[in-house]
Amino acid sequence: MKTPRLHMMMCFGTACVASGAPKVKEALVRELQKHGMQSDVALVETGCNGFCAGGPIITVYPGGTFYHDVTPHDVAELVEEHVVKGRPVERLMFRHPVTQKVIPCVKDIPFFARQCVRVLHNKGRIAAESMEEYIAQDGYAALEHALKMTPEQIIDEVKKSGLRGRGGAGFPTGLKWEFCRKAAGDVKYILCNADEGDPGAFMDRSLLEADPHAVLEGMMIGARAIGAKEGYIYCRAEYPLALERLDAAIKQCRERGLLGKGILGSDFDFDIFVSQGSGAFVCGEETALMRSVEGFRGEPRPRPPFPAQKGLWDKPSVLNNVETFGNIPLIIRNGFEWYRSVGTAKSPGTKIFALTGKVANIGLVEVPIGISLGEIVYDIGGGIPNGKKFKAAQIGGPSGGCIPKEHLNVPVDYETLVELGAIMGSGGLIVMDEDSCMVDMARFFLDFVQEESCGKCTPCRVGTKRMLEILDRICEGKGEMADIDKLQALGEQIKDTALCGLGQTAPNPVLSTLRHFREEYVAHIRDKKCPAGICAALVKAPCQNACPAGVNVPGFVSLTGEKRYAEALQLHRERNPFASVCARVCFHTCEDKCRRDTVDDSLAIRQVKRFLVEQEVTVQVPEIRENEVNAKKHVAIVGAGPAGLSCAYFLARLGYRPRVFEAEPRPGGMLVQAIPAYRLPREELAREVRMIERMGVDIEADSRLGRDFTLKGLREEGYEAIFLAVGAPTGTKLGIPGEELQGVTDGIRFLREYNLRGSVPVGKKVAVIGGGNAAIDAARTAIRLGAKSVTVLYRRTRDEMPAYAEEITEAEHEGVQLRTLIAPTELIGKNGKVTAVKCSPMLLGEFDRSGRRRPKEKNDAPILVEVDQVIAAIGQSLNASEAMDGIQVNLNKNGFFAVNPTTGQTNVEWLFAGGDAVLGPSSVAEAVAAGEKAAVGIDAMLSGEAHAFWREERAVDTKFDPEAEPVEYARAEARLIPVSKRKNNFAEVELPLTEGAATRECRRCLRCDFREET
Amino acid sequence: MASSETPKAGKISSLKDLQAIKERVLTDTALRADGYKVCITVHMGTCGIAAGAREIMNTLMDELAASGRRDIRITTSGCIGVCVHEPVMTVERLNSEPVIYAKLDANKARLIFREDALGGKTVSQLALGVGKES
Amino acid sequence: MPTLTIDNVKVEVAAGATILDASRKAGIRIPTLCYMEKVQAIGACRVCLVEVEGAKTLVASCVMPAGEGMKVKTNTKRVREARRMVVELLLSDHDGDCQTCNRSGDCELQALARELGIKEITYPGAKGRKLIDDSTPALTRDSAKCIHCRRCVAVCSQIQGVGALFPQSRGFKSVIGPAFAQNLDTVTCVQCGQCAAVCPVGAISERDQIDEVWAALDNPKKHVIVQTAPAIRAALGECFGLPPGTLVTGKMVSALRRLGFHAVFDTNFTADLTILEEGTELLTRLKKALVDKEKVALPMYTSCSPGWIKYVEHFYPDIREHISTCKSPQQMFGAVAKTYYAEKIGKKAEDIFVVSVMPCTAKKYEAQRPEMNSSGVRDVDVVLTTRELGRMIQQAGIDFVNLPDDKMDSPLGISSGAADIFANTGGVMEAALRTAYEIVTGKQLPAENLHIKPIEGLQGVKEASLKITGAVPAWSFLEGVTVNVAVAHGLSNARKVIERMKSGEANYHFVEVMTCPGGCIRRRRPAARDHRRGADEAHRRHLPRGRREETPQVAREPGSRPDIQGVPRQAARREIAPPAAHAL
Amino acid sequence: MAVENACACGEKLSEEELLAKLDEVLLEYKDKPGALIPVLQIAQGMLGYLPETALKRIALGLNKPYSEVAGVVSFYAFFSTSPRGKNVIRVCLGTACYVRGGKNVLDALKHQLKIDVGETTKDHLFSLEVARCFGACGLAPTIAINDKVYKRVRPTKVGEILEQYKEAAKQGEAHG
Repeated sequence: MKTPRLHMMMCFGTACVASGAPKVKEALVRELQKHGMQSDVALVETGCNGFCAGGPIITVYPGGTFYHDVTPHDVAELVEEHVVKGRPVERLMFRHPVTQKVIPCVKDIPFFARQCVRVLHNKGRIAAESMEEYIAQDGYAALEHALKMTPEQIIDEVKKSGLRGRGGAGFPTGLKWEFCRKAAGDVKYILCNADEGDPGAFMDRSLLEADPHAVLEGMMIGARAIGAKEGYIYCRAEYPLALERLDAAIKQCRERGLLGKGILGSDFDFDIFVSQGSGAFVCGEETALMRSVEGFRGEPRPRPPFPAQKGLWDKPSVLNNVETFGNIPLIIRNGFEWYRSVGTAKSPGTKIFALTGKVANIGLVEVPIGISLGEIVYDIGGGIPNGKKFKAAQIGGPSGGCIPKEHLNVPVDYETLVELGAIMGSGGLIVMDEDSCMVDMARFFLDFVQEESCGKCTPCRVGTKRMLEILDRICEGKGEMADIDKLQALGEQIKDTALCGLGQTAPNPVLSTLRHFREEYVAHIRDKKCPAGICAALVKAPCQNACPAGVNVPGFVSLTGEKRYAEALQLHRERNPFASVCARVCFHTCEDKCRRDTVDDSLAIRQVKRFLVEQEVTVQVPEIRENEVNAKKHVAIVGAGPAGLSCAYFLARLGYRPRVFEAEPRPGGMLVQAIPAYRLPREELAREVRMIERMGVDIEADSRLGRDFTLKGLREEGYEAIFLAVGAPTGTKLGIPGEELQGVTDGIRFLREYNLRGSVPVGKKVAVIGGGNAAIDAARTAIRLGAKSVTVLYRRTRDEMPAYAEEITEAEHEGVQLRTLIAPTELIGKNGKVTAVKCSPMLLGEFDRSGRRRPKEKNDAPILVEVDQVIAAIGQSLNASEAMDGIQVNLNKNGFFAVNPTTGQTNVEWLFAGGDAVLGPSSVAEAVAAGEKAAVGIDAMLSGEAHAFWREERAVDTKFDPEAEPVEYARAEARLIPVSKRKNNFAEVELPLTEGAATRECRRCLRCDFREET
Repeated sequence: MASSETPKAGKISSLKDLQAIKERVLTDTALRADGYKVCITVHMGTCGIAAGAREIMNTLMDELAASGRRDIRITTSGCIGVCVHEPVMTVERLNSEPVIYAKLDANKARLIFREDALGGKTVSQLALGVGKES
Repeated sequence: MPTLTIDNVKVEVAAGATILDASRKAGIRIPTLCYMEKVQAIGACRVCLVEVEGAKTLVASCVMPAGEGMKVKTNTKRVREARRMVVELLLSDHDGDCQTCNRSGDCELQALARELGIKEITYPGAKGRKLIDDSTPALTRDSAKCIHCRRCVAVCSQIQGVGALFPQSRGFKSVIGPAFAQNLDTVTCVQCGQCAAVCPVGAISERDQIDEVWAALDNPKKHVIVQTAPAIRAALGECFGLPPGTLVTGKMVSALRRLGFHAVFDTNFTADLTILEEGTELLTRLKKALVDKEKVALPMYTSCSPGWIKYVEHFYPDIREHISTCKSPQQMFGAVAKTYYAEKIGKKAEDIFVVSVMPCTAKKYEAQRPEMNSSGVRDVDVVLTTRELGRMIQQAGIDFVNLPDDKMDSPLGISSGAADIFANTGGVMEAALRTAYEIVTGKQLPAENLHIKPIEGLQGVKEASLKITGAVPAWSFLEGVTVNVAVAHGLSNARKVIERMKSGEANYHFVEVMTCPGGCIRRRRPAARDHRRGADEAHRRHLPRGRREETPQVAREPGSRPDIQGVPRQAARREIAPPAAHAL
Repeated sequence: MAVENACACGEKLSEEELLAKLDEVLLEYKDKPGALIPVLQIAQGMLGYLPETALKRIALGLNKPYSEVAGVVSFYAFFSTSPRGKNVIRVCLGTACYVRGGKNVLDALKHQLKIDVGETTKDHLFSLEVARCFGACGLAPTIAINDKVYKRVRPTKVGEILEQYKEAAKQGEAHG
């Protein structure tokens, strides 16, 4: 027999097998035979490698070249290149998710490199079914050692190690063993809980598949310590591979004398039996598990007596989980001091997590206890895919809770997690992004525990059912605000009264989401809205749900697809008058939620709209319900931005004749003051403003609150309701020395000055400070106005910039330079004029409460950026008291007006507010929504009831075949004018789609709004 | 091609038995270790294979197995562009310059393995040059 | 002997006692639902929650051992609210049609809700499945009323060893009932009614047959007579607020007459007959075995407990022959009434309607057995339980408590003292032995010769040996023979005896089996208000009454009764049912 | 987890023969502690499901009340008392699959098969079940048909997958 020169470690874990590892192996065998090299290569089937999303996985030694997503088609190339010619195949290697750089070697891949692999040290390194390979990695050395120790010494070592049960509650293992050791009786049992049933958890399965002997060895040592002669492994029937490997390993041990009588020449007799679980989550509870092994319904019984006194068949018993046993040989072999070298003082060692959900690298990770959640999610997990935002991590399964982004920085250890309302649990760690609805998530977990409740005790049997019913109601939009308190109260009571651990922790997912995401519950109940777009009853289509203004997106898209442009526009303007404006500047949250991206890419909704508005020859006035009573009522709107104008628009549709006061010479607010003309041509805005005027709205420009009129004055004039939509017009100061220097301005002032007056002083070397849209607008405006160089300074990285990605890209195309991880500390001047920005290099440190990494100073030499103009665009604020005329209006914690979120009403009955003046700088669509809500609120206050007829759902009669496969067109690309033709002027950058492209794009819509007639 | 389980498995009844298994298996699986002291690369381009690189490879693997050493790694690589000198192999000892040996046959390969890889002495009469490929 | 403090009261209890035990000792009442002293302590209902200092959660006092120095609080806001929530949750899943429920006023859940001051159900919601099980003559079940306390499961499997009832499915969908929540007639239910006896609510109850009795009483063609079992007179008073155990024989007879029964008899009359028959049968079997050397089924088991007969048919069909061929007193009465008595009063059997008032639901089933028609028609037409009779009296508007006393009718009205102890465990055997002894020796059995004592290690099984000396000539072959007897009550104990016989561990000649623990006298249910004292205590206080009535009777040995002589013996015997397929 | 009611040679055994085999198993397990659940697992493995006859036989053989056996069977999700379709489709609704759209896949399957969870199609070709977690969260959303796991299943692809099994059944009929 020839010695193989290559070892191909093929992951044969459940996930890789499911992904087709056996087919790949077949192909490899065939291909190697073709080359006559079958004896050159050892094909080793290993247990789960942990990188489950990338299966099938092959690691080739020597060298440890890591291949993922290998298909049978890749095999020929792999053999020809790597095996024959020794040239690793780059195409199949891992690429860094951000840099896209190839990382050939398994140990360098961040996913693996950042882990602390101890319990899993054999995963992927040994043949899972080989006892000898286990022995070669010092397997059974710990047993041999333990057999020379007294049971008390073993227990002492485990106690000193500080090992805590990895099954969830974290009870000290050594102490548990000691109790059982000391319990009276000759017959004792040791049991291993391998009934892992948490949704999303697969740590135990992986360990059993990858390294079954480690678990057996741990059990043997435990048996020796407590004095057991028999052990049981309770493993779920859903894990056929783990069961197969366990059976094989036990058979090997029996054959070779490691189980049976007189093990390793000692007086230790021990054997292990496998007991198959049959699908009951509650059997993870120790007393229930023992009942199940005994052949009964797996119902928990009250403790005491504890199993250590009275367990399996009423004999003293110890139950530990798979991972706990996996730790034991390490402790005995290496000693407790070594063991304690990682982890925290209270919780030494490592913990294995099954990292799943919305995270780039899904898989099995072993980390030191006490590592921060952010490190697991971002450094090991590779962050959130598809550019979505991290929302929460669910830890501990159905007994656990959610940790929101505010706590990404906390150490993951037993105590901290409990403080935050989660638990360590057995190790399921599910990452959720902005598309996860926390109410739905809580409902999901409660549904699970409800299904899995054994039904023995009242609080769990009936109480969880009642909680689920309340959650179902909330998710269906039938909840009441009192339901929140009911959930809280019932949840806390169940925790306090249920019989077993399952029941006592069952309310946790609800209580933790109530604690961290109460506002989502409120949105479901009060606003009948599921912000994440998940709860089917509240969501007609995810795009429409995501639109703050509630535009019927599938409706206008499908109408556009049928070339019924007027109807499409009319439908759009039912909820949002600014079709043309939004076609250009909308944040298009609708596209972020578009389900088409599960097929290929989201629909280009904004571009469809851009094409659509292009088809409008004359603007049609929408349906107006004339009303003589309303027409006589006086309503004033302060501020002619999108919020104010929308409020006027919707009031006019109800027959009111509101009057709008605008401080600046032209209506439009930020649309005209801040957004540059190359993004929003002035005529487009003017057309839609004219439409509103034609509906009976008066706009009085150059009329500033506090200067030209006062609120009290308006009241005296007979205005019965006033809507404040004054925006957030003041730029935030940098708060560093030198801000008073000449050449220093703020972004909003800079843009306003140019946009309203047509000129603004621009330097040659301009620095823009900030990363939002205002910063990018200022930068691109400066370039157009002739600045030689424009540099955007931002203290975090490009990924964290709040500005649109496409705007940043276009800015760069136009010559704007981006310098990230740099924070201005001082503006330096000469003769009163700014000459340089002194900056500190930054690096990303811990996670802050927004879930982003907080920049911190790098302690490098400061950087001087030479400038002659500085535009600070780091935020906007409202100086509320300025114009309030002594009227006491409540403000929120950010210094904006506090209002009733459904009506926009302030604490002063006749005073309403909305838009940026309430939310801070926000989007046009949000402003439209705020205006609409205020219009409805004002009408309700004046008339006693709401008449928002436009909110009624209207069926769209476009054709749709639900059976048809989605059309296979790719997403339409935007057409832009070349940089050279736009860099020096304010011509609109983006061109509309052609009719063909636009209507084809419309047909890409999956019509999530479609409901079968029932 | 299967894993390293031996069919004639006896009872394990002492530390000695465990150690014996460990020694044997570690030799068999030495390839998977991270560190190594000597790296031998056989250049197996089309020309190399035609010139007999396979035989060289087999010889080296046999030698390696016989030596019981776990810190020597034998790998392959593609053609290095000195086709006239094929078969060619490179021996690189830790902390010293790699040496390219050319126009090999089984005997030469065996000699180089013993002298250079095991003995630490460059077999200068067979060396084509010193330095990395490419 | 841990000492603990409960609500600031110091109390010392025996090792192994629970907090509930301790609090009872301290005179502090903790409500319970699923708990049954000595039978079930599973901490399932969570009504008995208390606060223990240092414990993370509330604990169920029925299962939590009392610990040294423990500080327990039973009446804090936390405890009160938790108990209230538990009961509210139970109510939210309970088919609460109290107005029409036959347990209204006698319902532990209702009492508890009132006691805890529940005014609304905070968390209403969907209720569990409503399955009405009408499949057996004795019992009706309504799953929608079940509160999952599992008392029925405990008595059915642990006490009776029958195992007809178990939790099915799990969680909210779970149902306590026979296999796969189907009907009782699909499983080996012996219809003993223990489940109904312990059910705290109206989920399992005896089949209500009051209307059938009213119909008969209203039918002018029918001569309606009633027999009452001895246990009734000590229990009926409770339906009218009298203290448990009050003897109300005279008032009962008055009430029955006012209800319209044409004659009121005492089942004891035929109990004497049973004893006579059974004693003779035993002697006959012994004779066949010892003298004629015939193969004969020994031991002989008693036959008066219908649950036991059904149990044998279900589980041990091979020992059917061992059961005495005597009918139970109830059925003997029915047969005698429709033959001997019918003839005496000159009526046809079909014109007589026999009602029994029995403490036992299985009697309803027994009356329906196909072989129980010696008279050519059904021997006993309707069996009422004590509670049904109580309800009838209430429905008739009779002021029970203030009724004058009346006497039973002759000739079937009086009985020996032997029959009076019949209802207690060991009673049938003792009476039968006394009869047999007197037949064999012509002398009364000296009481001190009979030492029935528990078999060590076997709870609920007692045994005795009786050496026969001084036999009269006709029975001389029994001289010097030692008769081994055993007494078992509760079917799981009966099983032990059978198994001991099968394994050769024991060799009995005569075995008495009563389906219910303690015998018929103890099978009745304590009223709801007793739960505050503990069900077992209530039972204890009922126990002596059955025996108390023993003394005033005329004769101790039924054979000496003059009135029994004329009764046709064939009416006393039953046919043994053909071997039924082992109908699980 | 194979629940085919055939032995390795592919020969189908009659129910009588299977029950006889069950009796052998019962004899072997009769006096073992905790025998009930393993016996039920074996019985389901042999018969494909747990019919009443088998359960009553098990109750007798292990000397347990039938109601208790039924209580155990109905407690564990793994046991089934009705025959399942030729192909058992299990949709994973573990968290990872759920957040990645498992529910939509399930809806699509229900729609296509016109059955609800726990039901079998009229032609006995498919049974639809939900599973908690296959432990293959990296591949979410997943479904398993018999023992084959399909990864990253989209509602729109469900039809295609089912078609393979319908086709296979037709071929089987043609040959058999």
